Amino acid sequence: MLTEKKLAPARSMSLAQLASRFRELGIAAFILVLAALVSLRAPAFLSVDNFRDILLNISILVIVALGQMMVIITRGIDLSVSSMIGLTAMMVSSMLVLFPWLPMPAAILLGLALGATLGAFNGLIIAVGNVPPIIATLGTMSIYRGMVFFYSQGSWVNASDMPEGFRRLAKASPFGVPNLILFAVAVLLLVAFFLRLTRAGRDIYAVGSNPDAARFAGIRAQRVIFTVYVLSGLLAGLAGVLWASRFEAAQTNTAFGFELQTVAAPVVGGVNIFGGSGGVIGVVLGAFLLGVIENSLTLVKISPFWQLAAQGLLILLAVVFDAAVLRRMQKRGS
Amino acid sequence: MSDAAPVIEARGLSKAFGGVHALRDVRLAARAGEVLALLGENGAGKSTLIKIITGVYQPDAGEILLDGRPARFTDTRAALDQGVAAIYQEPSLFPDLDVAENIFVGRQPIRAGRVDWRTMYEEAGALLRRLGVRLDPRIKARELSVAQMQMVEIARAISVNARVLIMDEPTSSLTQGEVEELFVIVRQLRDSGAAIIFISHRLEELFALADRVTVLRDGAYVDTRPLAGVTTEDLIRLMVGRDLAELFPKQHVAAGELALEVEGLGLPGRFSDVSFELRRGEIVGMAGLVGAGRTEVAEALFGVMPAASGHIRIDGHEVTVSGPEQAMALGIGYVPEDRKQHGLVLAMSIAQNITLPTLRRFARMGWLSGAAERRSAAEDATRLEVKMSSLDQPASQLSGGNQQKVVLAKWLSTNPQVLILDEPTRGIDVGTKAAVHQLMSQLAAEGIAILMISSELPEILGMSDRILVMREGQISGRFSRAEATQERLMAAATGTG
Amino acid sequence: MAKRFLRWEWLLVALIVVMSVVNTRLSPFFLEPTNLLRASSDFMEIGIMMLPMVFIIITGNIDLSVASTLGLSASLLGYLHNAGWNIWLAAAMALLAGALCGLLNGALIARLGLPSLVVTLGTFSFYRGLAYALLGDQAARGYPEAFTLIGQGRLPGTRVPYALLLFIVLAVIFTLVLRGTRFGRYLYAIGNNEAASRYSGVPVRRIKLMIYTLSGLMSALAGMVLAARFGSTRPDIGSGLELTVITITVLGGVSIAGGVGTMVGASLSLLLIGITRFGMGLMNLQGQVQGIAIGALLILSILLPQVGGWLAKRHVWGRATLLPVGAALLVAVAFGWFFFWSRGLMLAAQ
Amino acid sequence: MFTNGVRLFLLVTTVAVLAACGGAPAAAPTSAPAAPTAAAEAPTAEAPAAAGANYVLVPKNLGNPYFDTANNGAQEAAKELGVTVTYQGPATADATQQIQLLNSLIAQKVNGLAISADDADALVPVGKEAIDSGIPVVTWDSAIAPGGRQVHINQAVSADIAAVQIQMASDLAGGEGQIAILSATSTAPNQNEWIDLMKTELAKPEYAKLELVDTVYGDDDDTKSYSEAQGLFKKYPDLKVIIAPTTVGIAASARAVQDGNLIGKVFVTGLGTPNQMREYVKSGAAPQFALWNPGDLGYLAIYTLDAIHTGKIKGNPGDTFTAGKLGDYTIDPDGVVLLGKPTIFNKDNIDSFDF
Repeated sequence: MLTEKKLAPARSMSLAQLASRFRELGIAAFILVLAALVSLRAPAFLSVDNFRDILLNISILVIVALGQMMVIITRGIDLSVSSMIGLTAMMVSSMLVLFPWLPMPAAILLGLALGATLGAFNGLIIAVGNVPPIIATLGTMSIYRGMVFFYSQGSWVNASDMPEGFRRLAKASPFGVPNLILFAVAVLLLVAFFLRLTRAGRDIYAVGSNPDAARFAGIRAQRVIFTVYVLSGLLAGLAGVLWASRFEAAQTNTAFGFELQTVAAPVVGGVNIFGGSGGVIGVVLGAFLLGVIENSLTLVKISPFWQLAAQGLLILLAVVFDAAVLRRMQKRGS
Repeated sequence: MSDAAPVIEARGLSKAFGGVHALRDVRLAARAGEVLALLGENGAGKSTLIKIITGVYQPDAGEILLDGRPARFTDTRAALDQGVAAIYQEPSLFPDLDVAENIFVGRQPIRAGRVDWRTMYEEAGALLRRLGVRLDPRIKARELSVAQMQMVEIARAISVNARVLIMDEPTSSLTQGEVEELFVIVRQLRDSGAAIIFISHRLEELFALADRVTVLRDGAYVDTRPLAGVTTEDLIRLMVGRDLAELFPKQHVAAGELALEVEGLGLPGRFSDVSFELRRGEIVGMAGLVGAGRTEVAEALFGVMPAASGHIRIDGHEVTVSGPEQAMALGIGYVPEDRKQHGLVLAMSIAQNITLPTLRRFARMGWLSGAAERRSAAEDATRLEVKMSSLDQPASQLSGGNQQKVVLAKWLSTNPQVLILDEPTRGIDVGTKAAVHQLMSQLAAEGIAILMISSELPEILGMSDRILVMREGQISGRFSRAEATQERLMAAATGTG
Repeated sequence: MAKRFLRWEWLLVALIVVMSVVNTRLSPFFLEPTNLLRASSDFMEIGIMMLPMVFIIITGNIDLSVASTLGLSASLLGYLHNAGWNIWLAAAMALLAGALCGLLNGALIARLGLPSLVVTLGTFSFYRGLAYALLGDQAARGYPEAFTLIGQGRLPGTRVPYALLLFIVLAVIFTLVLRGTRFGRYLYAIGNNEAASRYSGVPVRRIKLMIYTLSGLMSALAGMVLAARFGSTRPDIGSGLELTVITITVLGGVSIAGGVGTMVGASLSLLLIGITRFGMGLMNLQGQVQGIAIGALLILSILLPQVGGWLAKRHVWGRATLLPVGAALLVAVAFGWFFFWSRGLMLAAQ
Repeated sequence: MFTNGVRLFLLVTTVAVLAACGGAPAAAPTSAPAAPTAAAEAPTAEAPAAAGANYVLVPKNLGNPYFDTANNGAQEAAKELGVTVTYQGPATADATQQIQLLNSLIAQKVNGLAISADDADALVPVGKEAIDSGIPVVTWDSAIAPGGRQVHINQAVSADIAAVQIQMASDLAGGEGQIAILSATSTAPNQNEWIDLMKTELAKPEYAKLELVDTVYGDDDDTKSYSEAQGLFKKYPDLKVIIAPTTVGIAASARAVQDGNLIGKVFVTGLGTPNQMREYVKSGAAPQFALWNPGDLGYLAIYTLDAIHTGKIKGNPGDTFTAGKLGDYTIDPDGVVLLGKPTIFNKDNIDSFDF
């Protein structure tokens, strides 16, 4: 909120703008340094193939993290994304097992619809029911995960049960680039367009930046908050379809624990957990950083027992570094 | 000017918050092509009234008529759609959005289904130029000064092309020049047929701008009159409802020894080179525009945001204040400006609020003695005549005036030698106001040194032994009680004349 | 304030009674003291971590790293035990390590001003990672019996586990601290209004440091109890417990927004979840389905108290709300139909 | 705001939700709850119809086809023996949850437990508790350490499992080249034992030209296993074979080979289920892999349990019993019953298996 009067007089050189740009530049720099160090020890890191693998590995993360970002901008959090992915993956692949003739666009639409419905339930509880987002989605995380199990009674959908077309949905590369990456890019562009160039998208920032002022300005915050959870569910639904296709399986524990990564990517990418700011570039960089960390820890042959610690430490460092630099800049600026 | 039917009219409005009446049977009517001044002291109910008109709050009773027909605004969007716009007293900008978008938020220009940023920047630039402000529409609101923020809010309200435009203290941090630019535009809007409701504490502004004035006092309607032929004294009497001498019962106390010395205090970006002294028994008033750095100086003295440079001496001993705990130990008390955010823990009981800074006294090995605590809190509450049903009542259920008394009781319980009061009478009823002033006078007589920050010049003039004026983070004027006048203080505060 | 929460606690008591009656009717084994006491040991580590979590959530913060801290300290214990240290010395080091983990959290939150969610999300991975780094693919086992008694032993002559006693003693201490001390008062003050507390001279930073350090210490203690109960340690020990701890705390009426909640409420909630889970186990409900029930309980506990407020608003049943309500119902019914229809087909196909 | 009506509503709804999850309270008998002591020897309330004993088959976690197949075998045994077998496991493969579950099973006084342990050591106390309460404990697939169980049904001799995997890897690599292991979690007890034994096996002269370059852990998580496999390709461009002694890891590795267009260059082998691997056997990403029949494992576990429960055997080393269609078994000196040798699956025989 904008209660403080301790604001800097405007300057010709906008320091906060520099700082926010610096956030993204800082992550980019962090990635470059890491990449340079890794490629010294493992030249394979710099190959085109490896780059493509990293992109493939983060595509689904980017899709879901973009939804998560919109939620975080409104000062919320959606912990149920992983379970929504699991549920849509299971339901859509089951439908494809039963009706192998279903065209792929129908499968995608089904995934989107299922995800949006689950997201709408979150949105309803949060926006209308005034349940704090972290509690609401913690609850639906277990509920949706339980539904996956209830739905399949524990059985999995395996590669050989799936129609060929579905398995190729994520991997085929008719345009020279794997479809999965294209999906991520398409979602990225759509979200960027939505957030930058539509009033509904701008309202998301307004509500997150100052909820009281949004009310004064005639923005219906309840609707905006409902919408972001629907969108988060929608993207999780799409991710569920792509997940099942990419991993050629739908299991009861599909995407279990994935929610932490979808929160980590925006947070590392400079999306303020207190709402109001953040952009698609930051999310992509954040996801990319996570992807590079995981990839390089494998490549430089760090003991697998140290990998988790290194990953946690790097994420922690990124956040602390970011906060420390930002604080210093703000202090000097104001 | 015309006797046409009012564009907007409010009848019999009442509103209570948690049992406390903010408005009781209030009415108001503004016609097209006129500026209606809304006058009342802080806490008289002006802000609540306009929030009901624009749909932020729903009234408990009464109705609003637009063009003579009943209108019910369920939220501000509904009001905006009907051409009713407002500038609220609370800062209502979006720190993460840029200036242009803050102006057009929710109404961004759309072309080909997309937000047309170029047009938005152009229009925002044009609007700001019209207001005489040099401001890049692309910078984020986070970086603006308080005055610049106020200009952006004005720009937002004007950009609506409203039929009814309500401005709640739009000038509180503007300089004389900026105010004049604003008035030109307000007159243009008026001449083009808008009804304007204007709230300001500076009476001379109302005389310069408004056609009629409606006065509220303690949440109730007092009167509506044409401004022509009314004097300042008349207005104050209407507003205050009692004699000025009664409202500002300042006793003369001979200044005692030096209690606090401040020399060259500075904090980059907030204030610099602030020096003054405070003697026992003395009330020093600190005036200035909103955002001039007064609160920041107080917060530096209290250690909330310590100063970067300079010296503080208490009773002649050099001290460094690194936090409120330490300031308290040094005998400094601070009644902050924002009662709800900084003054009280609203959800906690009156007793718990009063004893919060002094809990250590009632604790043995960390273990609280409930009886001793209640006894002490009861004493303090009684001394200040807090009206309450019990000491266990949550502070949130009290009226503004009683809340302020609880804050004062809390700080008096720490036995301060230096008491800093930041807007001590903001948002409280006249009766309590007089009581607070009475208390201040009494405390000074007991030998406490008081620094009082206030934006209300009558209060500054009525209560201070000496007056400091701040402008843009520096002390721009020092006056004795005898030499101070409203005009001199304003000139020092705005840097004109 | 106090009155409102008293009511919440009575509600929990009522739910506990109802659950007990339902469980007793559905399973003849529920009311056996031996069974209940044995089942209690499944919740003692959670309970020990819950105690400081109540403090943390009352101040409006959160600690996601408790289970990872548990894992790290238990792993350190195992590592030192494998290296031939005396078990009690190793346990002391493990407790110290837990406190340091908490201190680091607290320092990042209080000194750097980082959001607690972000910090503890980071240390959640980091501490667990350190546990793996310590033990790798090894398990530590063969703790002396004197040590495993902490987790497995029972009060001589009774079926009361030592761990239950430990929890009760700690719970009483924590309850008294929260209700009767300056420290407890400060926690509520910070949670209700951190700025006003700071302006009133409450040492906000120091208190935050203290509660996170305490949380680390208690997590380490829970780690000792769990390692003793298992008689061994693997680095994944206790993963995922943080969500249970937070769920129980919130269900106990401790508001995630801060400033509200009691230790009694949280303890009752622990009991409620305990007997609910135990009862569902006796009825052979699958774990995932139990998850649905706990998730629903969590949401309903916050949702339902508001229903009265909505109904009291006059315009609730106006035309404006009928449309969205209808749409929501339609979507819910359509989804439900599709879910069960396709599930039926799928199960039939197998 | 919090009126009496609302409180009642809240109570009723919450109870309804819990009760609905608690399995139709309306169906509960109207008679007063039986005194606990009277019910002690009776079967559980849920299965009053079953004349025989009630055993519980406890997998590492529910929702895993490997264990579901074992359950099919167990149910077959149950039908033959005229007993009831309940299939009940934790939601995730986690020792804490499994212990919680076992505690509630002990409380129900079931007649026997057949457990695939999530943690060999951590389950010892609870296993002991069960045995002390007179409930026979048999482990299968993954053992509880001795002391916490009476008999362990071993799918195959660990050394055989290791040997067959090295044998297959050697076949696929043509006798020489780099191989790597992609395991489950680094804490998984049986995988760790097999890996150690594989290293011993590799020391034999006939495998001198095989070089084990790395061991990585996919945590039995599809995504992680997949990217670990990718990492192996990059780290070791000359890698010939990945051995994945885990059903999740083998499928993920095979898919990574297929997706990376490495069929024919890198081969995957290890332990997997035919249904999961059918696709990859045919594509050539994983031409052969091994597994025992998990159904037989469940079948044998129930027969062993029944033999102990009915007093045919005590569960001591040297005891012999007959397990239906599988024939006679003897408990060896370590308290272990051996199922047999693992089956090797390849494109010639895979279509005759469905699990």
